Amino acid sequence: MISQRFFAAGADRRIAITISILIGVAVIVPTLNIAVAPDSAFHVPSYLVALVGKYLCYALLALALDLVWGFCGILSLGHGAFFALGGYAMGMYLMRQIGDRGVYANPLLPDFMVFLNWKELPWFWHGFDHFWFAALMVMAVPGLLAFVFGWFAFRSRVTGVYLSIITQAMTYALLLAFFRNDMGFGGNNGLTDFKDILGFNVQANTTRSALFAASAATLALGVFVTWRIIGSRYGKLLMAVRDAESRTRFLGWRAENVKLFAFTVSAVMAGIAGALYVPQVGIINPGEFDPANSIEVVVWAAVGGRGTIVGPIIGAVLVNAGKSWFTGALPEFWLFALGGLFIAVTLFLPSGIVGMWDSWQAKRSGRKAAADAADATAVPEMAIAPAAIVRGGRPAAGAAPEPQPAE
Amino acid sequence: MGFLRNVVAAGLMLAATLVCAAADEAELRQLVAKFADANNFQATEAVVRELGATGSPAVEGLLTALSQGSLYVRKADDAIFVGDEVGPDIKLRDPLNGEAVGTVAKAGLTKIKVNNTLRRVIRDALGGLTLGSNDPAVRLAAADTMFKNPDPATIAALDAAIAGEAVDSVKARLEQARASAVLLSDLGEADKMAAIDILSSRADQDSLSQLSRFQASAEGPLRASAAAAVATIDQSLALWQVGQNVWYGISLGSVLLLAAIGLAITFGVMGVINMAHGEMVMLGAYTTFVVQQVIRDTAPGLFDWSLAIALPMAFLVSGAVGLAIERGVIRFLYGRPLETLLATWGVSLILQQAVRTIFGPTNQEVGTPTWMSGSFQLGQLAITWNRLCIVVFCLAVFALLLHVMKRTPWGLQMRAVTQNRRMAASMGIRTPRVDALTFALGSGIAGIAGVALSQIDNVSPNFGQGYIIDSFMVVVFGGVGNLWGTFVGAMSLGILNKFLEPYTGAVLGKIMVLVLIILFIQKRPRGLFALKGRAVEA
Amino acid sequence: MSKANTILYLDGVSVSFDGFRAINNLSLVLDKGEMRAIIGPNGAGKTTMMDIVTGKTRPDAGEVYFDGNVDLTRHDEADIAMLGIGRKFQKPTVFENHCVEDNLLLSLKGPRSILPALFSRRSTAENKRIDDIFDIIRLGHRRGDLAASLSHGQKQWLEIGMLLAQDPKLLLVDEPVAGMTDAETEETARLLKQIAETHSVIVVEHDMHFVRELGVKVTCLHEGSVLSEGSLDFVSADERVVEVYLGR
Amino acid sequence: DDTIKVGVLHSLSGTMAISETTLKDTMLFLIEEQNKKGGLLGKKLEAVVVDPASDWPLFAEKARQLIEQDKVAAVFGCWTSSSRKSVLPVFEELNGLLFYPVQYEGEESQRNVFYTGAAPNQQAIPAVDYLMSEDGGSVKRWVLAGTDYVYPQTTNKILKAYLESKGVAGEDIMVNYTPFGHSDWQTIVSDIKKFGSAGKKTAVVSTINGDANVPFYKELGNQGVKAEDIPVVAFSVGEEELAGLDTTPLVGHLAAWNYFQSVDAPANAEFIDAWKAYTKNDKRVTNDPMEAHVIGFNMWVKAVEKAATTDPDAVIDAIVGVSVPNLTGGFSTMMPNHHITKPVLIGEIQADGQFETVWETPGLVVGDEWSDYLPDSKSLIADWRAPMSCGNFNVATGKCGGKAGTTN
Amino acid sequence: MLEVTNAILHYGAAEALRGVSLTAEAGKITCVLGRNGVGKTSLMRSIVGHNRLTSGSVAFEGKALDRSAAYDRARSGIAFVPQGREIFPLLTVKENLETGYAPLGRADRNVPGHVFELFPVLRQMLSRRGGDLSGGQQQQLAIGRSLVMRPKLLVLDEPTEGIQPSIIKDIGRAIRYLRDSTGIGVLLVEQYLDFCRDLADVVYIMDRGQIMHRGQAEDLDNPEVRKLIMV
Ligand SMILES: Nc1ncnc2c1ncn2[C@@H]1O[C@H](COP(=O)(O)OP(=O)(O)OP(=O)(O)O)[C@@H](O)[C@H]1O
Ligand SMILES: Nc1ncnc2c1ncn2[C@@H]1O[C@H](COP(=O)(O)OP(=O)(O)OP(=O)(O)O)[C@@H](O)[C@H]1O
Ligand SMILES: NC(N)=O
Ligand SMILES: [Mg+2]
Ligand SMILES: [Mg+2]
Repeated sequence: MISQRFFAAGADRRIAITISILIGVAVIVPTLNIAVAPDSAFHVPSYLVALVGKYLCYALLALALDLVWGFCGILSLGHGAFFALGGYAMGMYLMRQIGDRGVYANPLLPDFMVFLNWKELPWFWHGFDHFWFAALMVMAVPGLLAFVFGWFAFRSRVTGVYLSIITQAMTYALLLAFFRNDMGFGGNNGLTDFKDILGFNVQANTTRSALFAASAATLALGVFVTWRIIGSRYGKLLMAVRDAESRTRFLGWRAENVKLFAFTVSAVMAGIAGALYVPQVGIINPGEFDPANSIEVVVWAAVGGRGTIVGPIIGAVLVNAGKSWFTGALPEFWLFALGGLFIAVTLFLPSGIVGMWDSWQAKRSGRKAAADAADATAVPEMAIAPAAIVRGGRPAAGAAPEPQPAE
Repeated sequence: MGFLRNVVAAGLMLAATLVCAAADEAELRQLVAKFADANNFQATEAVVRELGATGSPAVEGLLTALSQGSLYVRKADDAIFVGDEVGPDIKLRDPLNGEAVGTVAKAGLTKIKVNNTLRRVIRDALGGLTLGSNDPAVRLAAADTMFKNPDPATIAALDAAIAGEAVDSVKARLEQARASAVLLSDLGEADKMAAIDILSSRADQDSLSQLSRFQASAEGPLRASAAAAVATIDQSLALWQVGQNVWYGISLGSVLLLAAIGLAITFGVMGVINMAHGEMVMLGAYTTFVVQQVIRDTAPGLFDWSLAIALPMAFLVSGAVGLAIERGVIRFLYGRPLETLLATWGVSLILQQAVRTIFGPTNQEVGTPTWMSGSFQLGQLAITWNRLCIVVFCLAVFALLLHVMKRTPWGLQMRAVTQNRRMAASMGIRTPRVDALTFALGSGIAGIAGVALSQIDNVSPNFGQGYIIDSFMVVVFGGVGNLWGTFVGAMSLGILNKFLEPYTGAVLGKIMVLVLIILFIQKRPRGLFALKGRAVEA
Repeated sequence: MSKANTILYLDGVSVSFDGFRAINNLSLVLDKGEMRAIIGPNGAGKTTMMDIVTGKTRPDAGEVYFDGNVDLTRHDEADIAMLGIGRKFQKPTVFENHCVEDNLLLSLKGPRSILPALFSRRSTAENKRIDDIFDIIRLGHRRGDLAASLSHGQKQWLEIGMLLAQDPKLLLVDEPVAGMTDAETEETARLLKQIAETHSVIVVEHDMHFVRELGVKVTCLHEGSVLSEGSLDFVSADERVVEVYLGR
Repeated sequence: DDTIKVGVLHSLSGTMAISETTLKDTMLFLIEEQNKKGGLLGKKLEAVVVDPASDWPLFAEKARQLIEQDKVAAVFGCWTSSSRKSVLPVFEELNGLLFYPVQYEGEESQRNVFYTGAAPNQQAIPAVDYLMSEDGGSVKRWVLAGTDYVYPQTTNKILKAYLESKGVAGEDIMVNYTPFGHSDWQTIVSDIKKFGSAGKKTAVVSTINGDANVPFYKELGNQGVKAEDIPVVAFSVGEEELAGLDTTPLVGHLAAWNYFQSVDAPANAEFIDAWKAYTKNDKRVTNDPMEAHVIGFNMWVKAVEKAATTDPDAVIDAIVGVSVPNLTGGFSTMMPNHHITKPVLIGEIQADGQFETVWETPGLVVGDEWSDYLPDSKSLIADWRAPMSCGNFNVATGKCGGKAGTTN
Repeated sequence: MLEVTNAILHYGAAEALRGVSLTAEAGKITCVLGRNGVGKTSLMRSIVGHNRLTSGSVAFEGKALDRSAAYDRARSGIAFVPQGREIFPLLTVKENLETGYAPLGRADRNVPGHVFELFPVLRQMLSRRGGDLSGGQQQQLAIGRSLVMRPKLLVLDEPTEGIQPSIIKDIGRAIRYLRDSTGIGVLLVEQYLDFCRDLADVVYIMDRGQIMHRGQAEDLDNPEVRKLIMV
């Protein structure tokens, strides 16, 4: 079984497989959607393309969160805000692309502004008619917010739940702010009714497929970047900060900078995820800032396996697929199913799906090693590792002592 | 409110029957009969005015009944009656002397419709009529009505009433009512000067607006003196405004504290990131609903006691659910606080949906006992009884909890267990029991908070969601694990909010509070009442 | 007193916690290249003194200078560590989720900014250094194990290893032999003496055999200030030291 | 096959479940009734219920699923404008049909959507007219209180323009916005009291949404703001919201809708009885959005029968001009702008939680999608009949607004 | 009074105890010695119930403890002073001591006088938070706390670590005093050889998860035995 080999693989191999799968999906799914006749068994309906494309964006968001939460112990309850900001930046570009095709046919102002009687484009909307500018903002706005926020918070040594709660306060404040019509982002209706992206109709199948491919490829890139970060000395440092922040300071490391870098990178990743998400779902509104959304992201990562690279991806896809399916199949009872799933995961898969798999593997190989060692007569010392350690990767979860809790 | 109204109405009835004989009854009956022909609001209004103009106390009862929508026309003969609904039937009384006349099916009657304009006209008419009532409270109410609707034509009547008034407080109000009428009259400057003095001594919003309106139209010394009075009142009101904001802040703070206090235990003390906390509050609110429902069905007389009955019930219900959650899920997660977030999030979804399935998605009506309805005046502060009760209740719960945590062995064991579960066990503390009971206590407290909060918010499956973020904010802002921190945190956030709100509006105010929390945490990274020193870093 | 040629210079340092004076007008001078043993009753302020030097605790009053002219009160922990002060904690604190080797790797002397950490690869010099340290701390057979799975004494050794990896100018060593066997204690003493040939060292210990083994000047703290100072024999002959510390 | 699927897209969980669940039940009820009558075009109707969970992007996903996967013939759903905005592109792209049953801010007309709730001119403006009239108390001073989002903001914008056109001074209008789910109304209610004590007759126009209403009314009651003194007229408070309240202190406060449960009409009595029987609950109330679904559903049925197919294009063509009885005793007609004609009723809250109609428009009011009180929409009209077939025709320029190229 | 038979303990796949058998008797001081990482702490923690044995058994006063939880073991009279102190950092010194009341009857709920005699510093610091104390003070608190429970068996894991010499002497005296006056059993893990030799009635030496030697305190002077604890 592929999945067998996949899960059993060492960290590096697993990453390679994940990236290949993502690239493969990026190529195959659009092909099956566009090039295969709709009545063929191999045809992938557009409905699925859009759906899975959305999941991939969520997966990137979950991966971004895991970079700070899983590897650096920063439980951000406000990552939805970075996602939403990236989404808004993209949404603003898409709004500007509507041009005079809006309902009021105003060439400059988006409909909601006309309709609220605005006379000119607010300053912060300038530049968004260029894709490159929007693309820059997709990364710069969340990145900058994360940088400023993190700069203050980490310097003041805000940690644990205190940090979690102020990130939540941040996204909540943004939620309220973006709800206001006066903010100039379309109030609670948000930005919608998009027409073109880079000159292509967003509703066209080909565009949708292209966006899907872009999402898959970006996720693959995200996996690669995260993997490189985690594998580097900085990655080890990141985990050291997670486990014993003050100790790293006494070794001369600036823990605040370590965290700030990860937090900013993560925010940028979340922003990109948001930017890819918006053209695929066709709307961005303040609901994305809802603190509950950010908590859900945490839940995805936890379900898949915190502190692993593949875990959050699996978690995001699984939980969201479950949600899509349950809300259709059991519209009145799906919350029981979803709630039950979360409880079951914590009880039976305490380190998430991937984490559990790892520790199960570790136990197995550990036992095998122990058995081998027992055969060898001269055991120098307690030479057997308590848990198989993946060199350069993360130690096996489960057997490993828990990282410092958020508080 | 309704209760109060009934009392007043009954009093009026009595007064009416006593003096009825004096009025020319036949004439009144003729007037009353006109209601039958009045088929629109204007016509009805005209009849009311005519009745009011008779000055006969005998019509008080029927006017009151009219404003309450219980005046009927019998279809058979166009006769007018006051009616009391009894199931599908209506018990009829004579409109003037209140004698029972019999019972008729609803279909046989037409209700005389009222609207707000009409209600106001009736109230004004009653105000004139009840000036001579035997009950000082009624006279007081009449004086207030006349004060709010000043009419120079009433000066004479007021003069007479003042002359005959024995109760000082009522007399003062009558004089104020007279003064307000004087300002609109064409009396001389001296009278008006005196009136300005009287009004400025009242120093409330109403006298302020009357004086400023007068000031706008007055000239010369009157204008100056009115302006001076306006300025004084403004000043005193500004002070009261501060007091009012403080009070609103305290009462909002109490709500926050009540919502957060259970979390201060489950999260603050035990370290469980309890996302199902809001649902524990919700269960308390639904328990209140069920208790009230049972009382309504079986013993309506006990309704005023419903909250007292609901409190222990809610504590038990939420506590039991909390116990079940702890035994079923949380106990497997100690030492892994982050996973409690995931599991309790799941629990929260399930509880919400369970309530939705059982009770339906819509709001449930939780009534307010009469003793908690309405408001009373403290100087220029209008203090509503339900808020006052919540403040007092919240302080009581807080004091009790503080006692349990700090002064009982159980409290000590709770804290020991959460700080080092393994070592606590080695000290002979039965950790599972302490865990279970602590979580149950936190949940139970959340439940009784739900009883209180059901009085001000809508009881729906989302009830708890509305409080969860604020609760975490309060606990964290105050400093996790510190009950006093939670207390001070809730109160200061409440007061801050209420001082910002008038300037920024509710939305910006809330945003600013959030931003201030973020900034504050930079200054004190471990909350308001941060624990310092090695003990924390260890 | 001149600060020149001192590696550490404390003068009139005081600090109190909630009104309790943990350090009281403490003055202490350590010359470059010197090794000093500090003893004193539990709660005398030894660890607090190290906290002050490493920037963990800010003194309420007094001067703290490093290397003659660097005012340590103006620097934070990371700065101070980069200046060349390393510390071993009383309670061993290691990165439990890292393997033993990575604990050392993160401690190795070198640049401490993000970008190099992101892109640097391990050099052969670094490998050699790590191997050397493993030889000293005798944990080579456990280099791949999680630090969390070490026993208490092994963690002590690992901390010493991390301190060595930092290669600081001044080493602050808090109770290095607590929980070690007598043989290991002697081993540690030898190691410290060897280090002291090229570094300045402050050692805090309650183990008098060990202190004697070191054979250096001893300072006895009591209630936050110096009670007695001199050779071990001198200090242990001091009645007050016997009274409050050594016991009869 | 032999069924026609009908999509029901209402939140059954999350914040909006409180309002939308009833609409889902209404749809199931209507479909069952229709099937009892023999279905449609000889086929049985089958409801496909999904739960978009008050999550706007999920609305779009579910809409897509309903149309593409389940191949429903029409969708009845959405409540908030955000959810509608979120699904609009989907309906446009996949050429589905959406019946939207809730009062909204207007400024929209889309080929695939039928707006069976009130536009601002079918609710807000008549309500203000009433309050300005002698019957309504000749109100001179206005508090426009709403939840801080698009529907209240737009409605208030329209109202403000309207009031000013009627000579109300700026200082006599107080606008106040609160966050969603606002529950501490002490300051605002006391501000309203203060604003109302200036001697001029004052009224509150409330566009406060959903959950926030109960605490608002509780505070009004407790602070003793009486309807005779300062009436509150609400656009989002119906029978369902009042069911969670003790209304005794609120008697006389007002709401403006196109339907009340208390309306004395045979069609209504029949509907209420059938509804109570269907839900097996004697206490279940009915409300305005339910009536909108009744009207919308019947219109769709009639249009499908007329077109003899459920094909969206055919139905879109057939439905304009279709008239069906509403529950207030008259007929509602689907207009070319995809809005319908409705009577406007003002009701006073009664002690039993019902409304008593105190005023109604003499005739039916046509939903005005583009407000006449906003400068940029003044000259727009919508007409989805051929040949114009345009949702935003500019009568000034004689051109079909921005969508000229994309309408099909 | 305490009997460990053939205890085997695994951490994951690693075997930390490989069939350890040991007895500790009332009125006697039993000392366990051994190099770093040989499993002393693991053994103690298995006895008090912090680790669950893979196999083998622990019996106290004739009753098997294998299935009972740590708190039941404590309630049956085993008090534990762990390596690393593990005081409750946010409780005051007084409260730390009072946690020992849990297994006691109402009448016994007081701090025995000898605790303060032994560790006078604790009396001065009653209202300070445990976590703020210095390392040695914490160690003293941990020992004092265990005495509050009036144990029948006192399990001490390197109790002298970080404690000033004079107090080490006091602790030695106190342990002896407790043994002689109340007849409790003491199970002591130590690295500090002199301390051990002075106190021990019985000595066990461990290596690599096994007991290598059982004997008397005097055995420690035997170079053969000494070699077992040398590097
Ligand atoms: N944050 C704090 N709050 C209160 N008291 C403190 C704090 N930190 C240290 N102290 C007190 O200061 C004194 C000095 O403590 P310190 O840890 O420096 O002692 P030490 O000399 O290292 O002792 P030991 O030999 O036991 O390690 C102790 O009495 C301790 O209780
Ligand atoms: N939590 C753990 N997980 C995995 N291995 C562990 C764990 N704790 C201890 N070990 C291993 O078990 C062995 C025995 O450890 P233990 O702590 O019992 O030693 P010790 O004799 O008490 O040593 P010391 O004198 O250093 O305290 C050691 O090799 C250690 O590495
Ligand atoms: N359309 C509304 N009420 O949001
Ligand atoms: Mg110390
Ligand atoms: Mg040990």
